[in-house]
Amino acid sequence: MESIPLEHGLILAAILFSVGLIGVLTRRNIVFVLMSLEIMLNASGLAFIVAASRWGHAEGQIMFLMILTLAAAEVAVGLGLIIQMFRRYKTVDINELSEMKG
Amino acid sequence: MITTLADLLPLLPLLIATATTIVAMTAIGIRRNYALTAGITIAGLLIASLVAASTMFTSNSQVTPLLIVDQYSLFFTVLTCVTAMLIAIFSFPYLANLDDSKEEYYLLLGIATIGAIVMVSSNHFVSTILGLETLSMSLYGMVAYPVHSKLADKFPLEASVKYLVLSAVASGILLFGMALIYAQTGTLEFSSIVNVTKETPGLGAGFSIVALIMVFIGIAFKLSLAPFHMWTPDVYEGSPLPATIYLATIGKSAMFVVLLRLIVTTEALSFDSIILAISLVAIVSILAGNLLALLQDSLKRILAYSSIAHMGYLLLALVASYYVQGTISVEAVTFYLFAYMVMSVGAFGVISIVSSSEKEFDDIDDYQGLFWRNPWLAAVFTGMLLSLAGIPLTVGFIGKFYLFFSGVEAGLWILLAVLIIGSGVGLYYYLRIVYRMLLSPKDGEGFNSGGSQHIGSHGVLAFLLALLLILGVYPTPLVSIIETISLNIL
Amino acid sequence: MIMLFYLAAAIAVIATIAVVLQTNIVHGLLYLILSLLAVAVIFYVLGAPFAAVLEAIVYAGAIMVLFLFVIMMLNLGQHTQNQERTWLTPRGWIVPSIMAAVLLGQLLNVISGIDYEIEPTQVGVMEISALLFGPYVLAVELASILLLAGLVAAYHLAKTK
Amino acid sequence: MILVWLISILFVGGIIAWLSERINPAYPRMIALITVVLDLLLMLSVLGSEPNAGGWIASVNAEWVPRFGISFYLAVDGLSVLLILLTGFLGVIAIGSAWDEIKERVGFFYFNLLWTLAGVLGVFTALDLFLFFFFWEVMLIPMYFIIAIWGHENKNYAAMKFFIFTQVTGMLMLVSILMLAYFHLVQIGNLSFNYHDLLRIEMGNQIEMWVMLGFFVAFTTKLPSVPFHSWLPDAHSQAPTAGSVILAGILLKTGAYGLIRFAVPLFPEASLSFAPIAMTLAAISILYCAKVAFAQTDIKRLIAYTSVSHMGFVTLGIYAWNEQALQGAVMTMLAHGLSAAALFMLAGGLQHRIHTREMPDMGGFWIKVPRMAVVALFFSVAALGMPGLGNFVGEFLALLGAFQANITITVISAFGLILASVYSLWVIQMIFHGEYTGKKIDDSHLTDLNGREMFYFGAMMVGLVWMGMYPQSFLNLSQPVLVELLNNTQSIFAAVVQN
Amino acid sequence: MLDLIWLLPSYPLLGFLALVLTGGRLPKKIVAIIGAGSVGLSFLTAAIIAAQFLAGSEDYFVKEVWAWMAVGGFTPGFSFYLDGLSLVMMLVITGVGFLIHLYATGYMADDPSFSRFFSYMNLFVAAMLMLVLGDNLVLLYLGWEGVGLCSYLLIGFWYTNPANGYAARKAFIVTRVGDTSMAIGLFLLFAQLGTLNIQDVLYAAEAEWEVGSGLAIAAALLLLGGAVGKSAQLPLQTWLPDAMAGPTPISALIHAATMVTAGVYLIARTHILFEIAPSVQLLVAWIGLITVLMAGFIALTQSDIKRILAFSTMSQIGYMFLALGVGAWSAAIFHLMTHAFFKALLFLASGTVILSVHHEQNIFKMGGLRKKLPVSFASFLIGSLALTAFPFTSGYFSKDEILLAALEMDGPGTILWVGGVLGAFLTGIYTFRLFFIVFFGENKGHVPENEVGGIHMNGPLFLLMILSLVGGFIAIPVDSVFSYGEVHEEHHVSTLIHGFMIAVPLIGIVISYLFFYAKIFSIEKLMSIPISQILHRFWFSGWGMDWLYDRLIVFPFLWLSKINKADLIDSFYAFIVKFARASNAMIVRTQTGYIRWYALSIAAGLVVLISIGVLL
Repeated sequence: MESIPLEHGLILAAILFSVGLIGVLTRRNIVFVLMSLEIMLNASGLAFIVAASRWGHAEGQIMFLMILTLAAAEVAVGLGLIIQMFRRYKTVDINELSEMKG
Repeated sequence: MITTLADLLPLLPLLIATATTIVAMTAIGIRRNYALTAGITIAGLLIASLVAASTMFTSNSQVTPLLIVDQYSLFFTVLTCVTAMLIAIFSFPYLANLDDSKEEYYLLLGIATIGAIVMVSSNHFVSTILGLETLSMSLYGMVAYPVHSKLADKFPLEASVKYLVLSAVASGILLFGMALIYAQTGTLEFSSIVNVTKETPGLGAGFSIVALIMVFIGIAFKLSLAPFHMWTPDVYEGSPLPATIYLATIGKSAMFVVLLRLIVTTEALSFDSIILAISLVAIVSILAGNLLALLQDSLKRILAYSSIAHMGYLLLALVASYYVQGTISVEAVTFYLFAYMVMSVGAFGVISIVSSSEKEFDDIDDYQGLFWRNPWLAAVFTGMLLSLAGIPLTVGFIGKFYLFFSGVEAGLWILLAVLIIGSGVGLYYYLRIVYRMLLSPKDGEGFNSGGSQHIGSHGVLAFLLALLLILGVYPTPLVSIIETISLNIL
Repeated sequence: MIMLFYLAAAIAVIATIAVVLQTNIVHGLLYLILSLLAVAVIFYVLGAPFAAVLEAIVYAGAIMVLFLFVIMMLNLGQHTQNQERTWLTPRGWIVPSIMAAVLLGQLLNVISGIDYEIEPTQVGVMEISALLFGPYVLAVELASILLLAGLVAAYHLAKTK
Repeated sequence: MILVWLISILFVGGIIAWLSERINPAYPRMIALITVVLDLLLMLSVLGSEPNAGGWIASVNAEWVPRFGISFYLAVDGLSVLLILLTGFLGVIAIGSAWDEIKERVGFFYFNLLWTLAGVLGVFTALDLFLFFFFWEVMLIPMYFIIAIWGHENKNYAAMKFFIFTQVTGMLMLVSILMLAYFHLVQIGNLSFNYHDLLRIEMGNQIEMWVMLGFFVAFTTKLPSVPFHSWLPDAHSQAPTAGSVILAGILLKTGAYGLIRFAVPLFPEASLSFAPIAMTLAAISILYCAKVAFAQTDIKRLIAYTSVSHMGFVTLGIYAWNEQALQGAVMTMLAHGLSAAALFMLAGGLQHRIHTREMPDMGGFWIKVPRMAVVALFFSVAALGMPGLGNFVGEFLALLGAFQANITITVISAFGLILASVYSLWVIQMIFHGEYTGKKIDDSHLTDLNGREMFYFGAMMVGLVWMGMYPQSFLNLSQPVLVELLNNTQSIFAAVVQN
Repeated sequence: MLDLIWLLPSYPLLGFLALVLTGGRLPKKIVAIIGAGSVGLSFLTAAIIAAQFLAGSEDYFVKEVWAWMAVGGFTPGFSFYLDGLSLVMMLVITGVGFLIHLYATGYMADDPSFSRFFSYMNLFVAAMLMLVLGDNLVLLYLGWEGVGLCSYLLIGFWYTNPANGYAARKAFIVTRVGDTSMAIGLFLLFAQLGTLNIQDVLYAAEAEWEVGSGLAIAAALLLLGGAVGKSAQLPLQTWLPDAMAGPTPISALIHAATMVTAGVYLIARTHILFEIAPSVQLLVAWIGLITVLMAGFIALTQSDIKRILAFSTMSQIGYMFLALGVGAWSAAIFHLMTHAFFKALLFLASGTVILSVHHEQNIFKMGGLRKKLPVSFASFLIGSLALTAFPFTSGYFSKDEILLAALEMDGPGTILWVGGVLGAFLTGIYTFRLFFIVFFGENKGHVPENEVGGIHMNGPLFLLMILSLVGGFIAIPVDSVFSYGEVHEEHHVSTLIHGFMIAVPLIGIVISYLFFYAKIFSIEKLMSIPISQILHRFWFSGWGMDWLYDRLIVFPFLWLSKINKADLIDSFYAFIVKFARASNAMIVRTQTGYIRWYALSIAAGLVVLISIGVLL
């Protein structure tokens, strides 16, 4: 099996992370924001797997597992909130949630 | 590694907290009873804290790679459990009239406490993340808890969404940073990032620095350090008060313990640029927090902004830990966190006691003339505010003293100067509240904090005030405890 | 094998960018699933088949389906596309993109400095299970607590009163 | 042990006074009076004891926070005793001045009053620097309450300014104290905040200067001295009379006491090289504030600025650092304590009667309130440094000593004597001289001083005349202390001069 | 008996205390008895003490009553020092003082603040006695300030008129300028010589300082500053004319007989210092001379009866300074004494006039009062003659001695003499201008019904008349005080010069007669010349000194006070507050409430921190 440069794996993770960040920063649709967050978390998971493959460890994968868990929980709670939000505001525009400020 | 029963003994407080939650959940499943659920939670947390306190000076063990149960973590376990218990007591009257199912709140509170206990005992990335997310997850729920209530504003929902989204961003950054550290060191345990083992070549100092900074930012968000602080006032304002207290006290202290362990163990401060970054964050936090609070009218927001500044103060001691010999700066952090818990719970507690899920008395105007309408509450509130401002006779002063001392020993003159400026600005808005309470009362609606429901809450306030004053005048007992436990960190 | 890595990487990046740029939410979701699957392939290439499988099943499968459920429930179909277009003004992209570019630049700067080759070794279910039920047993328990918290919170929040 | 009693009596008395309001609103003032008089008697009993070898008349020392080497160490020598007595005396006077004036929330008022006094006593007796700082801050809070609750129209601003000024500079002092303790740790090997221990600390010149500045700024803010004085006019003009009395009579003295006791002895070398600057600041305070005082129309603001001006003589005397100058500073502290307190009481009395402090609205009051006029004249004249009264002794000695240290600055400061006469007489002119019209004020309550007031003013007059005619009875108490301080620094000065 | 010297100031002090403590509740008769009686008792005591002292052989006598303070080497006591000089002063003060008190019991009889008046007067006498009897400069300073205070109180006695208050403050503050100079002088003396006991200072100065040394000059100059302030000499003379705002007995006691001569006393007391500093001594002479002439010219133009007398006082004290300056110490003291007699007489008489014409002080609204006011007329005649040094009146002897001493001085003596004679000429003119306008010619305003007075007012006048006439024959026992360096040889000047000196004032009187009585020369014609108008205006305004000081000192000070009422330094702190508020306003705007904005701040923080971490 040929070797893959470690940096390429990490660079891929960094790119995905950055793209996810752009998504969070630009999208007004809260569902998209949530999806972008998933991208970021996934990128972190990817980074762990890459790092784990550097060491040949299983621990990195366990960490990925945990990330998976928390992503699931977060999505569950997040979607629950989105449902409530849609009920109240009849929109998924995240800018609506700006009543508290100053 | 085989986990034996003996290994579980040090985990007793954690187990009790978990058991409490499960018992409460089961009880809810059988029959919904608000008082019973609350009672179970409070009792469970009390037992957990008692057990933790009793084992505090005997336990010192690493339980699996994930958790370290030493005196330091047990101290914070006690602190966390007690605080959670006090918050549960405050929550009881607050939620009593909520027109929705109220019992799950205590489940969330219990689970959050489990997360916090895990965090304070964590010296491993996995447990850190799990503890942190458990805590956060419950807090999303607690923050948005009254979301169904017709009386409640839309604020809880907004607060919760804000917290969730931003917190997830921060988690992402934190995790990415951890991954980079893992790539560098090859272990998920907290370990020195400076002396990476010889056999496997390191990935360079720059790599370590970026990794550490990303982790720091993830943590800084939870500590609401500037410029990652902006969620704080909105989330505090929108949350029901007990959740705010939870967020402001346990949420902060548990995170700070992690940060402390992480920074000390990874020897992150041996990089100059990390020191610079942390110092910069500290300076910006102190100034921004205090300036933001300056003319604020909402008490929750004032306390939120001030918490930004307080976390900035704490960073000073953290930075100092690199320069000083001995444990003084760790002690400073510990004592200040303790003091901060006492006064924050107290200050928010006063607001909480007069508020309920139907109506929160959050505006500074509501407290005009409190000194004459309700001297007791006003006295407690004044004590807490003065303590936050660091005035003698209060525990906050001793905390400030610790901070100053570690700053002086480390020679952090710029940070000290900023600390002084920040405290000076801080005086203004704390005294502004005090002054309002001293004015003659306005006509109009007052709030009711009497009634049998509130007895517990008043008891808590009395306890906190006593703690505030006694430790402010004679801090020696606590000082010696902290002196002992701080040895565990280094 | 190595080609597979770069191919999957390219797909992942393109699909992810497509998610962010997409105005149709369902399309976006599908792109996201594509991206996740591509990442799963990378996992496999990097010698983490277990993670790859989980990525495909749990992430792309379960979680994304959850998204789809909600999208359907809120009826965010075709008609919101126009709204999306008005929301996504070109100006809104500038600052975040610059920011992300700088961040990426810094990360690349640091990461590309290293010169280290990965020799992917297969770390399979056995090793992971041994760890999970050995030293990391507490992590599993805690993860369950985490999920419990998510469960309670989501239950309480999402229910209709 | 007597020192602990001295302070705790006031603390306890304060609490009792507060609680007693529930029974009868007339009780608090009586309880307060009894407490302070009791305390005064205790203080007098201290006078009877013989000083020990170190010159300390009474002391108590107990461990407090061993982690930091902090102890609960109180001790008094002649200097402290003088200031303690001043505190007790003015405490009684302050209660007297509040007797009729404070009608609202009486219990809490006397509680704050007594606690302020307790804090001040603590400051004057503490010999552990942490304890000193502790009391230093403790006295601020009740004072803040006094201004903020019972103050006048702009009380919020004034109270806030007072608090922030003193608190922020106090933190600078805290940093300096900690520096000292840290140096003790480095040099001796353990932490200590004990005054005697810290006297032995050697620091580099550069550092010593900075550490000294921390103390200096804190003390000169309290004193106050230009440029940290601007809280004082606001605090004074807004405070109730008793607050002004305590503020001007005692609180300002804590700053001067700190300079004598701590700032100079702890940092002799830095103080020596800093003395010209300090004295220049003193001279500026004297002249500048005298000039600003003259421009004021609010009588309390005016008196406040004159206080700054007079306290300039104290700074001048302290940094001249010879026996005459120091004695002058001490005497000025005592005499100004009485005269400024009396003037504030008069101003307060006037405000109580006619509800204004604006002097242009007054005029010709001599005819209406001759006794008050005479009393005002007496204290104005005392303030302008009339020989035969206490202020003269203080200012003359301070200048006499300062002249030996720095001729130019002393000569410039001496012009303060001229400006003092300008504003003092202007006050008399504005209020008591001129034609009485009574047009701009409601004079229905403009009554002359009553017997109780005359008693207080009489006591203060006697005090000032005593100080002016036979100051020796006060000088004798402070003399050994000051000589000791001088001797301790002499050798260091000599070494510096040789280099 | 000498031991009881402390009783001297004690009587008036007790009187003061008694009057103050009773607060005006006593009947006027008792007040008068206490007020005048205490000073009378003092005089009696002084007389007995004087007799004893003169009978004894001691040159001086010291009595310490108690130690005032002892700080380091600084040990002034409450101790009294009696020698020839203080003896003369003490007798003049108590004697003339008593007469004036007596007069005042009548003059002030209708005043509602009778008691207050006498309390101040008594305090003044006590302070003045302290001044002259103090054996150290600090005690002297106590008296010095005390008399200044009483002067202030008495000038502003009628406080309802703000102008009086202004005059009083002006008097106090201007003299305080001098006092401050003197205080600095004391500091200098103590710093250099280690003592402030007058005799010790003099001995030490003589022993340690060389003649003409810088320190001596500085010390003498500083003391001179005090002296010119108190004695209304150039350049601190401006307060004296305004001080006439007080009741007339005050003008007689304080601003003619006693307090204003304190400067002369001070210089005479410390004469050795001035001898060590010859340049300063010469300066004293010049100051005296210039004041003599300036005040003389001013007096020519004034119309207020008391102001004329005030300027003449200034001018006469100028003579005393001249005497001090040329080293004629005893002549100065001699003139001090005779001046006390005749100037007190003139002031008291003017008081009677003023009271009789219902508080009119403008001489041009009087006239022809000779018949109506015989006692005043007589008093004025005698007083004026003494003032102009009419032969064999008291003023003649003293002024004669001064001018002769000046003439005999080396160097600038002749110029000083010429100036002094010119001054005498002016004295003749302005004194009799006043005399003729008031008592002769037609009445132009107020016609008095009858002369005010009784035995307690006229008695003192008669006594003073006698003293003014024969006072010149009193020999003052100051030789032993000034034994050092005093010019003691007999005067030997030619009769021609002597005659000229006698004649000059007489010529002045004649000119005055021609202008104001016989009206042979017309004052109107003289005034129609432009140059004389300008001169008149200039002199009338006191050589524009008030104008000058207003613009140089008073107005700038007021202006500075006004613009800085709000305290410039405070605006710095106000700026901080403003800055904090502005920062708050700015930073609060970052809390927009938008999640994406918040996320952006996190991203920005991330970018910035990482950049810092990587780049540094």
